[in-house]
Amino acid sequence: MCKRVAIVGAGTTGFRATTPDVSYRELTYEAATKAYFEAGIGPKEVDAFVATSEDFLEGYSISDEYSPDQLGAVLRPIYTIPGDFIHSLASAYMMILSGIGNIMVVQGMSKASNMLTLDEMVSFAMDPIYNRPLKESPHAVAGMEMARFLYETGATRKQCAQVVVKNKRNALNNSFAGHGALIDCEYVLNSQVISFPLTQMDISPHSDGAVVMVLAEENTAKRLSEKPIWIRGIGWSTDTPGLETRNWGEAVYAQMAAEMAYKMAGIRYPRKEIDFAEINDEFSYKELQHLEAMKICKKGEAGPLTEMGGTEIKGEFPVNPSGGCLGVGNLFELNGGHKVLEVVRQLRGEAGKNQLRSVTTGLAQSWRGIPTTTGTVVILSN
Amino acid sequence: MEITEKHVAETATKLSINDILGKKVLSVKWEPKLKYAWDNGPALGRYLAELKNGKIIAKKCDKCHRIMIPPRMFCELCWRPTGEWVFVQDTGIVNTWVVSYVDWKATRLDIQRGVRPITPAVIEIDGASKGMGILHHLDEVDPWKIYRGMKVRAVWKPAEERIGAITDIKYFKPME
Amino acid sequence: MRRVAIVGAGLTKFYRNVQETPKELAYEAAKMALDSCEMKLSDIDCVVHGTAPDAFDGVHMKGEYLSDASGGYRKPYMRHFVGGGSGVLSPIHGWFHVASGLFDTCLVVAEEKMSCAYPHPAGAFLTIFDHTTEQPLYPTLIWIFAIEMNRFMTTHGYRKEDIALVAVKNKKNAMDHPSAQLPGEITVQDVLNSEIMAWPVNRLDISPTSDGAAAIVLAAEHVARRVTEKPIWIDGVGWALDTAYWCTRDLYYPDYLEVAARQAYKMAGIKEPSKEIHVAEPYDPFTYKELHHIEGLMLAPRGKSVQMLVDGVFNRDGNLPTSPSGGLLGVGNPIAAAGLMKVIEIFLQLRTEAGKRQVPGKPTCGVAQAWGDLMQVGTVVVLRN
Amino acid sequence: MALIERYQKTTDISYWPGQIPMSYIYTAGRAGEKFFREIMNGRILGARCDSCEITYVPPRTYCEKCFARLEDRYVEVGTKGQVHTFTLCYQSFDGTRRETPSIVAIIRIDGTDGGLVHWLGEVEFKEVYIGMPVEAVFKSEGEREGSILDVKYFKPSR
Repeated sequence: MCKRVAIVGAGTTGFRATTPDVSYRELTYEAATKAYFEAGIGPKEVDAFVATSEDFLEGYSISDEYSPDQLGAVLRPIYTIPGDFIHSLASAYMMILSGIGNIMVVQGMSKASNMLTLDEMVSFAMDPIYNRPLKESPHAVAGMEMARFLYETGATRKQCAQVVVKNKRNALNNSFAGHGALIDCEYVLNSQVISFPLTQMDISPHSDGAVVMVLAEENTAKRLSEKPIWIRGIGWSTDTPGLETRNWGEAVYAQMAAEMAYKMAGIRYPRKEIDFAEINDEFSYKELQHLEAMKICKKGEAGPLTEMGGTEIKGEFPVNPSGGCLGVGNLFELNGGHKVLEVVRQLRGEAGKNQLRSVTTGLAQSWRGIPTTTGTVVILSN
Repeated sequence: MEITEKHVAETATKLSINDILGKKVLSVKWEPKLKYAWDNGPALGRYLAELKNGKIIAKKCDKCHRIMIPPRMFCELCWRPTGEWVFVQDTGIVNTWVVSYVDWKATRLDIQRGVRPITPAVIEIDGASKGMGILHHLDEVDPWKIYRGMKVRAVWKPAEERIGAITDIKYFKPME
Repeated sequence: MRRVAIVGAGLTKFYRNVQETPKELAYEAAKMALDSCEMKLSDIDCVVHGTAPDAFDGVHMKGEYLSDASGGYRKPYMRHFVGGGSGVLSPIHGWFHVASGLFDTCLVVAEEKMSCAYPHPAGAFLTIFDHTTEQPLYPTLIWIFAIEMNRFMTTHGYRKEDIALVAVKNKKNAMDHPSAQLPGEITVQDVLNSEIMAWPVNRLDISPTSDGAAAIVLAAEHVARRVTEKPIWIDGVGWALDTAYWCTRDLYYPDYLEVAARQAYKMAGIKEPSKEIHVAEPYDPFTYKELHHIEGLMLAPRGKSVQMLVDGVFNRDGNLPTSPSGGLLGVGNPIAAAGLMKVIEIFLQLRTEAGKRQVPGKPTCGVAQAWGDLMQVGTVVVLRN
Repeated sequence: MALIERYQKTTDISYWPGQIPMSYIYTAGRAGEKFFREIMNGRILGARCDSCEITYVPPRTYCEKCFARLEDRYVEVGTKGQVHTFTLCYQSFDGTRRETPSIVAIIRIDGTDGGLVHWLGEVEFKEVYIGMPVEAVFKSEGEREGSILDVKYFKPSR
């Protein structure tokens, strides 16, 4: 690629189960103010903006209407990606490569606490003809996927529980995280069964929050930031959305998105060339499944590696030092935003007590949740 | 490659709604419950609270000096936090308006039987900056005699019925 | 900057109600687009999908639901969204994909099935408004158009009978469009006599609700030259959003569109749009909207579009034909698909392949535009042959 | 942060309730129409793409891999299959807890690459295993109305 692009500003509100004192407008405004401040720019210097939202998660039938004001993007080029935050990041990245401009802003926001009928909304994403008439919970989809994953790889429920224990513990040291806790595997295994083998504790609770990032082309990036974090590779992919024909054991979307990102970054041995990863763990087993899909672990290896502590902060390959979705909270379309944010903080050496030693390359991955098969991956270096 | 009738002929099968309701073709019904409780935040929260008090409150930007309604915590144009709260009048002028023969469900009103058309308008509020309008209804007026620049005044619900909502103002009516 | 061309196009019939599922509609358009340039799905590097609210098709995250039918299976696939403007944002977003150098080919699909919302999509139109300060007043989409039309008319002194000519022109143009839902020969009097919806908007001032899909294939220059002798180049793209506080704007003029158009014209090197652009597809969900947008696109001076319309400038054989396809008023309005239909019309016009709809004089430069949200979005694409 | 004024008292904080009031009717579509008409006859239909060597169940008008049109490639696939994966679900679609959980499974129809999402019946949860052979149990003919619910559930087959 001829142009290099870096993240030069990242702002967030942090993530909490509820944020009753601010509206979605103020939430994004706070994250944007911090991001612009960090990059040393104002919104007028931004060439284009990309917002991330899904209508029913915001409670508007055309949610993108409400995107410009709180970003300072009135009468400016801005559009919305109803996808993951990393999709929006990719879209902004492509705008810079296309020559549309040098400075781009990407926004994502979650007000999950404002959705009173969240389960119905997720059910509403299922095929209306073949799936919805059964009136089954979207968690049944996760339960079935978990069962098949355990069956194919030999991973155990205890290993999944260990993911929960690790991530919630990591979150205790992350001031942005909203769901940190000190628990053990027994606690997870004994929690209420939602859709066997999936228990309540295997499911990440949701959070509110906002993330805004400023991207810049190489020369501008070096001018704006002392610690630009470079986008070395980015990928996104969608497998079949149908429940009937999809591959239930493997996360093919994550594999394909990772392959695209690895190719761009020139990475051949991800486990060696990448120092740590922030991986979607909306459900505990997803962390293991994604690790294997992205070839960071061989099939069947992620469970044992986790059990032996290999993915702990002090482990051989740290995974979700932030606390992941299980510890920070499920942020829906912002999930990727939080992952990228943590990788940026680690690479800048700003991750506080969870700071990893001498890391230079990190991976952030996201998944769009039940019932989708869409995944995104970005590889960042300092 | 012209796109002709031949190309598009079989791309879509025309139905009438009666084909679906009459089960000539198969279908599935669904009624999702999509319910929310949106956090108001300090700006709209205060706006609604003052409506309950029978007052309209705005917020001022210290830089562009716009007095903005509805109030907001930041000025979207100057990109900075807004300054003082300002009470504005409950009067204004009609910027633009509609004489609607349909309600929100696109159901036709029975105009022949004397049902009054709905007359929503953008009303520029006195005391706010020029051009600062809100959407509301007009009433106690001949729909066909509304004009641009017409002076109007808010008609409030009685204090005990107000809940802190935009509908605490029943409608606006002409000042003469 | 890499040059990117449109090399193929496909489009379904537009109807009020269709039997096809949203997926099946998307497939028909995407398949036709690929066939039109003799490409296979395996020749496509990435896919983008433009579709308006989930509330129409009635599927949450409908971009995901539509992915396989749009050719997105195991490919980089991304949906974008700016309400009604999504249709013309689609080639723009596809352009980023190819112009960035990451991909050589991109399949661009737009689909909408509004009839899923039954008995009516009113709930979707209600909930575009601010949930706290506007929705409790039970507004409807038609009001906001009527509000804008009124402001537009009273500011310039336009008459309803003149604006009605847009419906007459577009519905007549649509008689030659194979996908058209509501073509016909009507008179100004028919428009004025059609039932009042919300004065100043009558029934025939409004485009219908529709089901339909459209698709195009984009390719980088080296691929485009290989697959077609007549690539149509995307030379300019522009888009912008205005504030969501729509009551604080003067609705008589679409500033958001002027900003978007200036961006696109600058990129395309256009200095005098009214002279350099030969054919235009301005967005016409309502009659006055075509004129409003012609002014915003700077194809007519402010306050002069109606006179030009009356003089026949915008007729198919006029100096600056607008909506030669028949527009949304004539062909139909499956929101995002209708926007992409407009892009396809310019594509066909510049290839002189529009059949009976062909404008005279071998046009070399055309513009397609869409609008959306709360009177807020402008999306503009400049094409050349 | 970033704001100059914030709420200082919990009692001042407020929210505004609302909803998106919508209702829908979805046509079964071109492939779905064929599928559900056959379901009413107690048969399950798939669609075969010869070049990709794939049989889709439920049938589609297109092959997602190569975009071939499959409308003249609908095939009857039988009503037997295997449990591809399964779960015991205690939650309803709206998130409410159910007293009696249901066994939900992906049934891979024999000889195909697809199947149906459906319930398992006439079997205890602890007896179910991945790979278990099952067959469709239909409602009686008079009760069928062209819906996925015309299949009552799948039961173990011998």
